[in-house]
Amino acid sequence: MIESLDPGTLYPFGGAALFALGLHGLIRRRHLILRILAVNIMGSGVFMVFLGIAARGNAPPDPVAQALTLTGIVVAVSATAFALALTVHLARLTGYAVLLPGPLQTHRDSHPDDR
Amino acid sequence: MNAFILLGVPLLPLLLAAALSLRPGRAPLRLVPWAALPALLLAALGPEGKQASLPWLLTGVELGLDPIGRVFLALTAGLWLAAGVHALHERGEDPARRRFFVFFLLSMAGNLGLVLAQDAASFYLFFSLMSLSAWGLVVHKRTAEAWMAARLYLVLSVLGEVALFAGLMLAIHQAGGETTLAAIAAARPEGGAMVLLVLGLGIKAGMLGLHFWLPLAHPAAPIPASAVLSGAMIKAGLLGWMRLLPLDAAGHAVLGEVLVGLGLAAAFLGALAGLLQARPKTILAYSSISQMGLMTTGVGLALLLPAMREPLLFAVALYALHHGLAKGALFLAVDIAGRLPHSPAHRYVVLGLIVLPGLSLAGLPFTSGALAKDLLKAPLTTDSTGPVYTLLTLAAIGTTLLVLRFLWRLRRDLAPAAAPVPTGRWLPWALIAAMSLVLPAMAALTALAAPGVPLPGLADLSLLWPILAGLVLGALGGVMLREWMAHRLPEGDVAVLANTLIHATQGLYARVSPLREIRLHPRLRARLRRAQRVARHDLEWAERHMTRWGRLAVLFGLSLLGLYAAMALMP
Amino acid sequence: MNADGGLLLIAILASSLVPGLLIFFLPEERHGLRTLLNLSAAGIKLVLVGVLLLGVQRGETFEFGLTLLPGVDFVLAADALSLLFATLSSILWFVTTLYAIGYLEGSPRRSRFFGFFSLCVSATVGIALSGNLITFVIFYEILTLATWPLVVHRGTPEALRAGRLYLAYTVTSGLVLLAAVIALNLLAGSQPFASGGYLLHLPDELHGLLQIIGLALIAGFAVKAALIPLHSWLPQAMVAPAPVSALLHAVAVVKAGAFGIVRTLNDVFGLELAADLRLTDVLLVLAALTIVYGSIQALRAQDIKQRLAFSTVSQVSYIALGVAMAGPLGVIGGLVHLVHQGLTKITLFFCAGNFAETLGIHEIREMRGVGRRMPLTMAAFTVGGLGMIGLPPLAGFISKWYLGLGALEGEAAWILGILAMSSLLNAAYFLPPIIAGWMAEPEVTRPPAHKTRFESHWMLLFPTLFVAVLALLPGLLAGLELSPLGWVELIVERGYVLVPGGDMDNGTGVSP
Amino acid sequence: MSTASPDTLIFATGALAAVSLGLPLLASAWPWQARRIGLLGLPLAILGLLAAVGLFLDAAPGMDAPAVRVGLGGWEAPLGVTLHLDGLALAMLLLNALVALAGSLYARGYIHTAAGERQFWPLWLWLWGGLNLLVLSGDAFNLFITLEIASLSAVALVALTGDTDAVTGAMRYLLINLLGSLSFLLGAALLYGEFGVLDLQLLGELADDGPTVRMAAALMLGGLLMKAAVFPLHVWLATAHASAPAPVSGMLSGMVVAAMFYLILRLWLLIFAPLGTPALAVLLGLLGSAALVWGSLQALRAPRLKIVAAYSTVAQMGYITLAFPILILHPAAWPVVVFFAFAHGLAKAAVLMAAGTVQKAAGHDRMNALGPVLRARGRTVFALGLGGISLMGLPLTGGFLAKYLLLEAGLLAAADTTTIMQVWTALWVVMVALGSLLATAYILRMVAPAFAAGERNPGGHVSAGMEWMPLALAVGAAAMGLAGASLTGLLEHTTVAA
Repeated sequence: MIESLDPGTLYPFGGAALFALGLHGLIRRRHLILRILAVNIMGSGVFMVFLGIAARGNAPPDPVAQALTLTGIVVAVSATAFALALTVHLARLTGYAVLLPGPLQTHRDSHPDDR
Repeated sequence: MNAFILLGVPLLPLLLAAALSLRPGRAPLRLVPWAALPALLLAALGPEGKQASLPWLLTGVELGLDPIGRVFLALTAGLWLAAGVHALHERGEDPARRRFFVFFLLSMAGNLGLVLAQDAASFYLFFSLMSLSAWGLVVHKRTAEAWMAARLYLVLSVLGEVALFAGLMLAIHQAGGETTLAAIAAARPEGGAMVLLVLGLGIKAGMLGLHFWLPLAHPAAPIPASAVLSGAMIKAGLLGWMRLLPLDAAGHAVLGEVLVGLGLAAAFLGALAGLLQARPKTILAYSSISQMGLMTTGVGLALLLPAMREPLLFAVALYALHHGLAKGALFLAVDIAGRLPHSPAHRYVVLGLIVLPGLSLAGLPFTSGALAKDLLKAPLTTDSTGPVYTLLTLAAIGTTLLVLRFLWRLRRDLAPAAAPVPTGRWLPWALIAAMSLVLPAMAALTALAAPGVPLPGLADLSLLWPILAGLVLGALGGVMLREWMAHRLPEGDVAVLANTLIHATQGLYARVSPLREIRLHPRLRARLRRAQRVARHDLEWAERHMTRWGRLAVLFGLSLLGLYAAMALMP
Repeated sequence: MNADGGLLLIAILASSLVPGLLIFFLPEERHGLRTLLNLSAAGIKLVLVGVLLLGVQRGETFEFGLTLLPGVDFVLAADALSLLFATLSSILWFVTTLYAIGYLEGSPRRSRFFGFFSLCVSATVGIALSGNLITFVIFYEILTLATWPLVVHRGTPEALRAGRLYLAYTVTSGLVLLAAVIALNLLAGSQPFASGGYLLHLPDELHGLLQIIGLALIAGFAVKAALIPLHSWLPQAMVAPAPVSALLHAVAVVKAGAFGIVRTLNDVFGLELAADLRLTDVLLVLAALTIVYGSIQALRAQDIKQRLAFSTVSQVSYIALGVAMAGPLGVIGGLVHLVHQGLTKITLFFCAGNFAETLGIHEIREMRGVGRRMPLTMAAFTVGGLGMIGLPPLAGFISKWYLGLGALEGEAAWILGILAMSSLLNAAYFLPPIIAGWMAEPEVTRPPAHKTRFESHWMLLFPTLFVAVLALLPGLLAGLELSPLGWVELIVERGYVLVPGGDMDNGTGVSP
Repeated sequence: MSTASPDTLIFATGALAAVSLGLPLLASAWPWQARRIGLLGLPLAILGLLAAVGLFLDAAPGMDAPAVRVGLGGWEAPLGVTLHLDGLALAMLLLNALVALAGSLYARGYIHTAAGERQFWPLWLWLWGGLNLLVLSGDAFNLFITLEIASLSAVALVALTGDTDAVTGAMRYLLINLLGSLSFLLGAALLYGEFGVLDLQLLGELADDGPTVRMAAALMLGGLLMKAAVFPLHVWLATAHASAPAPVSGMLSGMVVAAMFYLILRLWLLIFAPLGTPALAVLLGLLGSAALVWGSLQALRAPRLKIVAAYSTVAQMGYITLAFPILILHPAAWPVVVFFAFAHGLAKAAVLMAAGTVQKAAGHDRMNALGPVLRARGRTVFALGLGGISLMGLPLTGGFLAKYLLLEAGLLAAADTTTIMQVWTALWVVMVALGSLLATAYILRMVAPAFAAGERNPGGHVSAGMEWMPLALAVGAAAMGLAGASLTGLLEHTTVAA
């Protein structure tokens, strides 16, 4: 029981769970902000897996994985910033912070639940 | 050098025809008949067996002049010359005379070339040139009757040509690729080749069963054209037989019997059908069919009695010469009859010259007919061909009756000439009519000069009694059977059947056309278009449906699982 | 591979490709320069092909190679057979360019027309000069691409529909061909054309596969050769302007298909192997059916160009028939018909174009009495028509003559029957227009569109007459050395492994 | 020139990486000079690249390992970030350079507002730089980083016009990219967790076919397939294209999608090849065939020219997906993927830029109203047609060579496998043939109005660059037909897992 709580195994499984949770959120939620949050959750899930790997065994945590996680976080932050900027711009343009279906159909039937 | 002389004979009329059609203005019409002069000179003076091979022309053309060829050349050249001069005047004021003379020259070239041709390709070339351009002569007057006759003539001559082509192909194959006529004949064409050759040439020779275009074509064509058609052109079929059929030492019993049978049947039936005709030119047409029957019998006999083939073939050739000239004279006579001279003395001479070729046909002693019939019957003394001998003499009765019928029908058209008849119109006719006497005289002179040649029995009894019997029957027939003679046999007898056949096929073809190009049924095409529209709409809906973000993420999840499953779980 | 030889081949190709590309970028109103470019290109090509002709006759070899991919090389080579087709297309291109200039006077989009026209010819000559099967298929497809814009040149909805149909047929055939060529390449490696075929060394159990490949190749080429049932694009493509249907649909495109079949049977499989695989029998039956079917359909067609199109469908199968007979005489007949049919058919199409352009005649019915007003064109039509029927001394007769002998040499007398029947049918649909043209009274007298010194625009009339003479000469002077027949006999002597039992009439049934 | 010693090659690789990073940085620093930097820098970079290719081809035979490996900052493989230059990388760099150069010259005329230029050029150089680095990078994490750079700059370029459609399309594309990158990262993490090393070559040696490697493969391939717009996950491509500026959609369809397939191929050759089970072959085959048919049908239906081109990309990507099942059976045929990427890249960029020119001239790109403009602009239609011919795979174009190789590989693969796989492979071959038929249909739909009769008006003014660049690219795609042998030669020096 104890070993199962050891960070080497707990974090990877926790990370995987977070990844799946984030994916589910991405599917269910329609509001863009919530979708960006879901993506961040998935990101943090991946970073937890990395940290879990770094903390395996009782040796001091492996520095490479930590470096990678830091870089990953930096990338995630910049991507989220960009996404938020786009959402704000979209909200200013369309009044909704929701993805309207693309210009595929000829006429503009922007049906609300058709996001 | 001689190659170009021989080639020149058929080439001259061709060049003249080209000149005529290209420069309509200055009509070199005067020269038209004289295009046949070199051929006549060649026939008279040309040295024996002159071979001229032109490898570069077509598939290697061989031209040459053998004894039989010489006789046919003399006949063809002489008749075309006479008919040409006559046509100059007869067609004098016809507006479309230029077109008539172009076709006239083309047929002449074909006919002359045909006689000289020694190889299959050139024989077929000249044969089809003659056949097709003769169509132009038949249709010249462009009356309804002329169109109908010409169409039948064209259908039959095209069939004849294709049959001849196929026959030549088979024969050449059997001769191992050799294309000269001599080699083909030597290789004795068998089975399909022989049948096709006989039929192909038979159509042109007016063989029984394939003869029905003749009685329609002759009355439709202008007089000089039908003179040449009947006198020289149908002889081409006969010459073709003599060149291609296996007339060598072995002969061919079966073919011989068939030809003799067909020949005699044609002789009698032709005469009978001729009697029931009204127009003089149709009667002469049937007389040609009957006379060609006799010549076919001659060829048949040459096949049956290979020992006697040289004299028989020479006899057939001479018979063809005699018949050609006599028939040509009779055809021209139809025109002359309408333009008799005023002074009684001249009129009697003209009437005499009209009657002379007819009697010569019947075989009157001291005429070319007697000479030809005697030569034809001389080799038949042996008993094996007994019945043929008697039948030949009986045929003379038929011919006499036919000639009397012709003269009787011609009597109604006799009329004094309205305008003075130019010499060019009556002279050629008079010359070839006189040949009926000149020929036997020449034959007698050559017999006296050269001891080897036997004196021709010009006054044989067997020639005389058929004519007398014919005269008696004619007189009786004229009195008693007037009403029987009244009802007419439709001209060309079997032709009526052939025409209906042609109409039927055209009608059938137009109505029943299973082979229409596959066109989609309009209803089917409409349904197809609607299906397209529906598909277009569904595609757009499906695409928009997939674009919804939620579904995309689900699809992503599914594809991740699918990939993992494919890699991990499957074998 | 001598370098200068290869250069000559490239020069021949470039002589129509480069001017073509230049013409594309020529503004529409520069008529003089365009005509100059066109005619000089055609002239140069004619001269170069002439040089090549003499070279090949002397027995020199010309070759040009380029590897596209490892195991796939683009080879140009000139042997006697390729010269036959190359000479035909370059001569006829010169004449048709003149005709097209006259025909399209005053019509729009001529730069585009002549651009694609030159591309077509370079593709055709490419097909003639290709040294192996992959190069052949490459040019075969380029020909499709170059001819499509010409078919739809007029831009009418029917033209576009015909274009779609044409593209559907030819692209599919291209795919089938490509698959077959790749399979062959895998089996036997990238081999150049070798008379007598290069598949003889393959083991016997591969014969089943070779049969499938062979049938695929024949089917692929049959589309362009308009064999049954893949022919229906040709009558539809008659919507194209007259010079296109004359040069391309009667000569270049259709011949490319027939030439493909000849190359496949002779230089890929070799006649012997083709006979063992029964490819020749399949082709024989197919060609015979097409001959009869084409003629029957031609009999029904009322539009002149439709009738000529169906006649082309029937006549091109003569070539396939000839080659499929596998005997030397049959092959001679087939190959020589490749040239004769081209010459005769282009005459007929030029005449049809003349009638349409000068008097607005499109139907056979309207041809009554046309001989009086356009005698020279009618004379050319008559020469063409009689040539098609196969009457001596025209070119058609010579090929029919050798095909007949070839049929009997291969102990297949029924083919002679087919030839005879086809001649009858040809007569049935060519004689009526000729008769109506000369003899019949014209129904309605229509004054010619624009007064010209001759009966029609000189640029339309002189090519027609020139080509009519060309349709007469090969028949008349067939015995000459440089006549099509003489050249084909040179091909057969030089190239063919003759099926035993077939003896040449001049006794030179020699294997290579 | 004597054979270049290995260290000059190392210098060349480093230089390439430096330039790919340096130019975008420079452009971002001075945005108002960005246009000049781009127009001067790109040609120089390309000259350098050509020199590098020359050097590489001379030296390659001499070197034992086919690739040039450079540890950045002196840190060697297991720890440091390594650059990996081999034949495959050079080919992709070449393609990148060609399309980028053409796009830049085209963009010169296309974007002429000062603001537009200030925004466009930096992002354009970042996209080009990102793709170059992606091709050069040799370890999994570095791939993730460069993937992000390229994707984010692509999304930004799509959103450039700023109207609702563009931003919506960009947003959707961004979410797709994030999803794909994260799953790629998770895959990389699992690999690192299992083997403790991130360098691809070392991973190639260590990798067995355990469950974690399969999971990592599924995640990484799934992410990349989505970013490569393969069938079920292709919807973002059409919306992204609909409103993106022409050079961007040219680069997007031509290069970004092809780079994703490059990545899949690289991972496949080095690590995931042993995982190629028949079931995977069938799955990928089905996906590919579905992409071919669906993309073509949508292209036949799409109302606008640029969307037809977009769906044509989806269809053509189906071809590459179809190549993988054949690779599983016949591994030696992997250059097919590069040939397709190359041919499609050039041809599709030409078609999209031509479409851009037509849209600029006509003011819209509704297919049924483009007749007059198409009829008036012969050069653009010729580019459209020539590019289309390469997409159809008709002779003497790049597409033809690619189709030839694919069919050849298919027939070879069908020759020596179990009967079931033979049936499947035969199906793939038939689908390839069907694909080029469908391609003919939708290319004809684009080109046919130009040949229909009707009035012509050239529409608005279009700069010379926009007239000639599509034609140049189309001619390039056609000329590639003659350059097949040299491309194969280049690809021979590629590291393939033992």
